[in-house]
Amino acid sequence: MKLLEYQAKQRFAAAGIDIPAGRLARTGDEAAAVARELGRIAVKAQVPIGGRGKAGGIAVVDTPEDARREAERILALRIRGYPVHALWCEQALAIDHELYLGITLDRDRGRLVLIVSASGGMDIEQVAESAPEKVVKIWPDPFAGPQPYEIRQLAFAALAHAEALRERAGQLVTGLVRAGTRLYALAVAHDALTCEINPLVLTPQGTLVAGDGKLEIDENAEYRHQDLVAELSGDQGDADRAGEDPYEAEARRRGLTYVHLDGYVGCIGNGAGLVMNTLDLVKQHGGEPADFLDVGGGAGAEKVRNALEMVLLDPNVRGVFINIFGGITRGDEVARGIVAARDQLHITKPLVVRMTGTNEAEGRQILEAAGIVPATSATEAARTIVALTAGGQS
Amino acid sequence: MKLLEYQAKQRFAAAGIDIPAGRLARTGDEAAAVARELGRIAVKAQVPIGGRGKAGGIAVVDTPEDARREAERILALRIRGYPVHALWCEQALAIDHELYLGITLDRDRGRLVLIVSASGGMDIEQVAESAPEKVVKIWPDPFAGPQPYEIRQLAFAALAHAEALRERAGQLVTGLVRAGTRLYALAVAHDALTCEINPLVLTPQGTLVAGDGKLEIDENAEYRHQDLVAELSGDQGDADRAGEDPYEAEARRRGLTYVHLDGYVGCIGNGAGLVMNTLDLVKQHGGEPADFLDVGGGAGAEKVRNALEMVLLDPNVRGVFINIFGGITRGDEVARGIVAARDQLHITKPLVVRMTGTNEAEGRQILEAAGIVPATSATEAARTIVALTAGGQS
Amino acid sequence: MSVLVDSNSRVIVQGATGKEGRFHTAQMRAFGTNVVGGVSPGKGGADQDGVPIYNTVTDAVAATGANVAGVFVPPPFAADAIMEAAAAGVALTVCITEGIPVLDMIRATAFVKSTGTRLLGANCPGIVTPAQCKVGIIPNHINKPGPVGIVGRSGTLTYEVIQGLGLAGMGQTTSVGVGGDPVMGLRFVDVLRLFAGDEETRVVVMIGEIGGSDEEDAAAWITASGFAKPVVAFISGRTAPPGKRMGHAGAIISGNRGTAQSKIEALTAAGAAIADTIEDVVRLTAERLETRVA
Amino acid sequence: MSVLVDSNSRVIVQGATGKEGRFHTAQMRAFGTNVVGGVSPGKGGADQDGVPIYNTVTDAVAATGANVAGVFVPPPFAADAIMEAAAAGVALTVCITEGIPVLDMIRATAFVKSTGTRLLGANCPGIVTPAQCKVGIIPNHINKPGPVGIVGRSGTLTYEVIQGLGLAGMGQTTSVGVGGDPVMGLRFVDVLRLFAGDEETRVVVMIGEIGGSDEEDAAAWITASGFAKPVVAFISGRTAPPGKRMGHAGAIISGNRGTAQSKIEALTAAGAAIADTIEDVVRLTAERLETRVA
Repeated sequence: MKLLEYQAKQRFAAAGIDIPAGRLARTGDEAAAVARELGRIAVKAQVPIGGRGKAGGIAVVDTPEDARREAERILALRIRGYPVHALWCEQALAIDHELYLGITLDRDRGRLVLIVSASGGMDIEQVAESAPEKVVKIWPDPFAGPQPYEIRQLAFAALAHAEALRERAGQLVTGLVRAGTRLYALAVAHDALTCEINPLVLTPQGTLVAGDGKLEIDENAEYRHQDLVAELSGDQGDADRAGEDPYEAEARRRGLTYVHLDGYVGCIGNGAGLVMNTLDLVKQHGGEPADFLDVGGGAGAEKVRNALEMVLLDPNVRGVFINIFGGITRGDEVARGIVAARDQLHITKPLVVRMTGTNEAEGRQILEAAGIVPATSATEAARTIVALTAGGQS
Repeated sequence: MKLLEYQAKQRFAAAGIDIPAGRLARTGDEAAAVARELGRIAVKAQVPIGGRGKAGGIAVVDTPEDARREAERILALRIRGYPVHALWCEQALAIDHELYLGITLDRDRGRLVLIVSASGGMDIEQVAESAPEKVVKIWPDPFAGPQPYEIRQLAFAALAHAEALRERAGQLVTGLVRAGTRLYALAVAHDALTCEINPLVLTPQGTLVAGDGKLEIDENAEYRHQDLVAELSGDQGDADRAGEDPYEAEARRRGLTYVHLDGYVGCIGNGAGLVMNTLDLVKQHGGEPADFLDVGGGAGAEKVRNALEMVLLDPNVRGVFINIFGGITRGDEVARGIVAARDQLHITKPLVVRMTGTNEAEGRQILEAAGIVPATSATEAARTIVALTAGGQS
Repeated sequence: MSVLVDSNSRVIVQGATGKEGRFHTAQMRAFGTNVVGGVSPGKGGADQDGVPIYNTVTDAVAATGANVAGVFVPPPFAADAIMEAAAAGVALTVCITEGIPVLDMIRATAFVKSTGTRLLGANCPGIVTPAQCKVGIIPNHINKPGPVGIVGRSGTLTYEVIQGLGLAGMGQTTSVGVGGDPVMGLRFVDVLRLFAGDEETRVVVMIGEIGGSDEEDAAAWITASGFAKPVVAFISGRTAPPGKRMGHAGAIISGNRGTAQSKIEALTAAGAAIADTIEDVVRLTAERLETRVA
Repeated sequence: MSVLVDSNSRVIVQGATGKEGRFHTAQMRAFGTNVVGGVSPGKGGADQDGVPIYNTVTDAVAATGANVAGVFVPPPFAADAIMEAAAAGVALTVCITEGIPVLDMIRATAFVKSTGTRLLGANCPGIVTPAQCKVGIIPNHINKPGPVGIVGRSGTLTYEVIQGLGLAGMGQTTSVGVGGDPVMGLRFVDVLRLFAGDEETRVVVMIGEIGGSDEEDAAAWITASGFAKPVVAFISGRTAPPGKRMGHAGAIISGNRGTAQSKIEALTAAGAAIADTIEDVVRLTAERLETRVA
């Protein structure tokens, strides 16, 4: 679950990290009112992806009139596919220097990593590639969290690469220890996979202020953050949760593990690896997968019905490839479930089913009798569904 | 800093630990009003020591009239020297069983210890002596805190000694894990040296409710709990902070390390061990120390003046023994400081000073010339001050 | 021979009285696993289908001498159960539970590392040494003894490979599912190291997928250690878009890292044979077994 | 010989630029201690009275090869400083700071134990090996080399004993102040164990006080280990009432535990000579030195 900038910043502020004064606006009038209140402001599109600046999603304005005009222009944008529903309008910052402060999951170490760089304001992964010595990291003990001395060491190491900040290093390190300690605590409290301030702005007054905010919450931990989930849903409407794809939002409401893709072959299977492989097979045979849908353990009629209905909501889908590893289940039962679901939903688009399990042969007969194409090998099934859906007959 | 029962309980409640509904009362009328609101209540003297029940400091009443009468009776008590300023009036609990749940500092292990016993409602140290197997403990990792499985193990072990609870062990353990986790977090958040629920009442409904509450905060950590310090001072008046001895309260305001005792020989020194030894010497020579006062490092005139003034506030003091290890300081400077302080305060009671340091001899001359008894050995000084203060001439 | 579990494994099941736990306890016993007890707080003293239930893992270990724990408890309590087993001193914990918060697993794996316990999973199908011991949820009937060591992230793809090899006459020393989470216990490298020390394992099949760099690490280790056994590798997720979680919490391409391409290149460079389909896995494994025999 | 510090000790001072830190850095150097650097975040690169200042302990250790750290930073930051020194790998940290919250010290001591560092203190006067090295605040002029090992909780009483023995012609191998806090680094038992291994230490003086059971533990260890050197023990606080903190955070009788009586009885049973006054300490120590010589 990715929070929008303003949602992340509100949490930063609650954790004692300075942010610029700002208000949310959803119309040009609201943006103009913020400019009247706060003076020179930045009007920023709230979309859950980077690169909005280059896409024209940010404007700095001096007057309420300019704020209205720019707000209206930005609200009309789509940024890399995401509509703009909200604007965060905040006091424009005087900037002495831009730093980076972030926490993210380091899978290799199996820990959160706390990162500081004196080269903020740009993509930290790019900095890490071009000048790795400018991106310094610690991996705090997960029970103890980062100790002040660890962040102090980290901060001094990061500032060693910024000659311009040498004079102010002591004060700056104190600020970074405070911000780093608080941001880490916030990340842990929110089950964050990523929690990032980029840029962390050093003002001429010597304070550190969050210029942007990124906060992504572990989906497995959403049950611990129901208030946040509710707030996000309530704020933007459930379907629009942080600019979510509407099909994926629908799948979430149905309790399905689903990823929406650009192709035309619907793909359903049980088990993440198996479904990924199903997509790969479709592609290998010249088709384009329309989705990833994992029905998980078992393959009862109700689950299959829900999955089929979901996949077929996408009008681009011309046919569906169902790939079930039977394991303990009986093939004839799986087959009957699929036929029943197909009938209930009045599906006329081609279905190709590859399944295994006890009584596989009986299963295949049942499918064939019902006009569904059966297959034993996934490779064969992929070839068939691609052939059946080729040529744009959706 | 010891909190009173009601202060501890309010914190328990904020941490999610159940407490009986209750109100604070400072008059018979207020207690009667609580009885009208809550029905059958316990009226409990708020004093910072145990054993108040035996001293008549608790009454369970059914009517507002009884509440008023008992409240007025208890407010007139002194319990082991402590006046009763406040009553905590809480709904009387239906009790199925009394348990013990507490956290305290274990010096030997250098950790907090979490203790559970199925034998609650009595002094846990007595239980530990008579039936140690009934008091079970864990020493959680100080960074990780107690994990649920650790408290679960602890709780099952404690309940193994309570046949009557066998049937309900599962539910009870779930409740103890919740309460134990919360109480430990509360103890850590408050820098508690002791944080105790005794009894932890199991109600017929199967809930666990704090029947009493004890919370003692590390004095070294008071700077982290200024809000609590202010609240306590504001609530009972600074001098009465949790029933504090008035002389000790005054010393705290003066920034002095002071303990009030029953004797008549004022004792001042630099260094905790040295002052303890000063008291011991007075006692060895037949005297009774009136206080412990450690002026800490150095012995400037201002510090000595403050200390002497403090010690002499106690009218029982007939004379003062000042015991200074000079270390790096010069003896003549210490001597001049003591003489100046004596003169400023117009002290006429006998002063005996034992001091060491460079220029000791000059120091002794200065003291002698000013009518203060000098000594090189602490033993000699003790003998002298006891002789000078014997016979009740204060 | 085998790795991690064998006929001496004495298994307890944490969460044995839950729906999944009960079902799979029965399956494991049907497989022949020596299930010596179950753990379910508050149900200690009960007997479930002939399996004694204990309140705590410590109690269960003391009473039964268990050395392996299978964890079937729900996600909010699973990390605690993992730590409980490690604190009680079992040699191996196998956590099946899917959906454990990452931060819980960061703490649990750190704690487990400070003990002598090995952790497999979470979000894994478990482990099978055919004819000796199964801990987890891999279907019973597909497993048979043989010379192939299998290690995979995906459950169903691992089943597919076990079944495919079996139908072609090839059995396994041990099949190990390391699981699909981003933070886990044993990784590819750890399991390869175990297979290196297992004489009977003659070929290793690795079933990887997008996300993380465990496949790349395994490739580096194969080269660095001079791992002598042939490796057949299968990587799923070639068509997955960046930034999307493909079912498994760990199956996600971050920026340009964790792609199938990167894994395939690394494993190819390490001398592994890359399979594009399950049929390929079976064919390549058979070829390598024959080569070894010749 | 000596324990813990000697002429090879390379000392850094944490908090060297503070009032106390600066004063005692000068005192230590006047004593002859090899102070190789100071640590003061944000003042790295400065030179204070000829001592180079570093931003972090790690920097200081890297630049100077320091193996001992003295901590003079204020209570809110002292536990962090202790952990910083341990993480940087010094062999000994001596923390002088008084008033550190107990919970901070619980964490700091737990962390230090996980490293190879020894911690002395906090709330202690430090350590002196006469003519070689002093770390802390024990007055310079009272120390002289000799055959007595001193270990004490109280600072000023330790000074009294050092001075008293010195005036009577007896010097020290090493004087160690373990400090007056309830949770600390090295304890009596640890220091006795060190003295046991130090050939030149012929008599040990222990200066205990009420609170805790470190004196009782020491007595038990003396008996259990067959500690062969004579011990003279002095316990202050015989007149202290229960429940009152007597200056030191650790000097408090809890219930009926931690009394002077209990400590005196335990040490007597262990064969220690109990001194009632400083004069007694001097006399009893002199007697035992003579006995040893004869």
